[in-house]
Amino acid sequence: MNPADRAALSKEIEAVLMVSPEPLSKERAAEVFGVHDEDFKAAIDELSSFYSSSDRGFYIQKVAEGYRFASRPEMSSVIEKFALSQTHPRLSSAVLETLAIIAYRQPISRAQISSIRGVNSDYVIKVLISRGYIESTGAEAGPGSPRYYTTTPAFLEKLGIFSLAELPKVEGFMPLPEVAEALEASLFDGSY
Amino acid sequence: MNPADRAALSKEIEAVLMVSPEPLSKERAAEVFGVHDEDFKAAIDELSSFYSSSDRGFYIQKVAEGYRFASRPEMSSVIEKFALSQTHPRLSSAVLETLAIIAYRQPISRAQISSIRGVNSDYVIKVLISRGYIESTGAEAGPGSPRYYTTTPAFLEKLGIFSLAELPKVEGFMPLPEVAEALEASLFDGSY
Amino acid sequence: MSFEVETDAYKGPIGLLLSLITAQKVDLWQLSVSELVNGYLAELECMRQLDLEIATEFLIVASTLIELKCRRLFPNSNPLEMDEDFAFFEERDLLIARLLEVKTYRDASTAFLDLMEAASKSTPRIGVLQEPYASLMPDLLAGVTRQRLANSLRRFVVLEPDGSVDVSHLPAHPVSISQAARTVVLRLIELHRCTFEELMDKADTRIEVVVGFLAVLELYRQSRILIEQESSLGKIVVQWIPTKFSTAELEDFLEESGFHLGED
Repeated sequence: MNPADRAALSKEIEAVLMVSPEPLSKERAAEVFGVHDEDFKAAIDELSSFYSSSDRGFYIQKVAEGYRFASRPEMSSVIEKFALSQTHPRLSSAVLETLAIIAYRQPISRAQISSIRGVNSDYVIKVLISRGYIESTGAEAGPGSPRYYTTTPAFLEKLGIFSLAELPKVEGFMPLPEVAEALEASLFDGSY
Repeated sequence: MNPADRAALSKEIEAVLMVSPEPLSKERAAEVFGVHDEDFKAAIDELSSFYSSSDRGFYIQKVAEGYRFASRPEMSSVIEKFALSQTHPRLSSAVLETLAIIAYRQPISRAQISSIRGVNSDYVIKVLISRGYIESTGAEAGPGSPRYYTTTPAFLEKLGIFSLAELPKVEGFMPLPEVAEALEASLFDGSY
Repeated sequence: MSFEVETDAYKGPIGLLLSLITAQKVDLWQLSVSELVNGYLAELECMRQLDLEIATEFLIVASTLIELKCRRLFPNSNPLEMDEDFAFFEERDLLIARLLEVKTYRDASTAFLDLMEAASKSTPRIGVLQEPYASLMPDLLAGVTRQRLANSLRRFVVLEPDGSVDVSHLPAHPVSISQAARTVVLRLIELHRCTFEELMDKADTRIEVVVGFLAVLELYRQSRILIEQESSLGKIVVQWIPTKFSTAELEDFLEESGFHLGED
């Protein structure tokens, strides 16, 4: 691989690492960048050592599933302060919305949630699972079949209710995910 | 702030931007880093221009609610390949037109919107609300008093602008006097 | 694709209609709304499913047309007190302002599309707090009540449409304004001067009276009749302005006077 291609690949890898919610595996990389494993490996090693040697607040971390950007270990005290700080307006409204959709429409899949909210909801779902308010249920029929989410007893407890029947009635109806998708497809031009 | 402190602050900012699930506002920055607004502003401006001038796959983006890392526009094709499901659905012309009316005339009531468009706009308004581009504001004075709609920071973000002042001037779209005259002539000549 | 309009006055995609009107290529008053609707319904039958984009576009144009025509038929709410020319100018300015406004926002929205297109090219990082930091995050549901949960769902909820359409206001037998005008003119030629009640003594239903009233207003606007009313809510006296009409001329007059809203 010539130096210009290598540089272009590095930029692409950086961009993808920046927006990826999960570590980037080398299988996924081969698919996305259309390069051989060894080229990807060479590029990411070079990038990693660049970030390790430059004095930045983050680096490329290698975990079991692949590579990701992470804050540097010596930044832990400021990350802690950040985690503890009380203002998360955007995240908390996203959490509330997602939880409401799951509570009223359970069981519901990840894709259906995202389709109703109109934005990718993976991270929010992760947060809700980690807090124990929702869980994924049902034996999956097979690889690739969607997971369904339901609320947990901890959720009921949080709201101080005994059963889902105590949730306030919401006037009107939430379109079934399939209907929402169909509506959306016709309200929005172009395809996904 | 001395150069060493400034460098340390920049590293902290980078680390936090890397882990933050939402844009970093200057209020939150003041809380987390314990620095004055102007010091944060100076540091983030310096970081922004560093990333803009270096040939990386990402940059620091300023949105209405604060700062965040984002992939560079020229990386869009690889990001699309990476996240096939992430391509943004295009809004239909009815939805867009309503959004334009609200953007330029806010705060505006449902009835005013419908009266400008000449058709009932309830469902379109609903779509815009559920996408988070508009919200209804103001405590209602009482039952029956109209709700008013305004655009949200998510709307600014969708357009890639920082404030409403950056919207293209609506005067630029007003039909030329000749068009008005032609319209007048076609509507009112002859048939009387 | 877009819905094709085919009427005597105009053929083409409906989206072009308003812009054509503004470019003075189509005479609004020559366009028949009912023709437009029939064409649309025929088109719908050919489509396998309802395309919301086309439907909205159609509704905007059709309702604008209907409103414009209604306004023209329905004189200002206070026609007797207001100088007629003045009332006319006001109505005209309103219509023009309204059409230009819609056009302005429609054009502005295309600029939004370009901005969105440019903005969508860059994707934000949604950072993820890993352990041990993640569990430090304050509980985002602190203080959340059932009611707040329900409120946040409302954003995504569609109000239940009322399944039935109230048609009680529709007449069992359509009455057209041109028919009513014909009746009024024939009766006035006979009586010369009478009250509105006398004019309507053959009307059985409220809708016939309403349409008769519209016809009277239209005839007044065309300076065919005089109207007097001593006090508000008082008796309306209608008087024919004598002209020498042959029956054929009368037919022509009724034909030409633009009473084609009711049925064509």
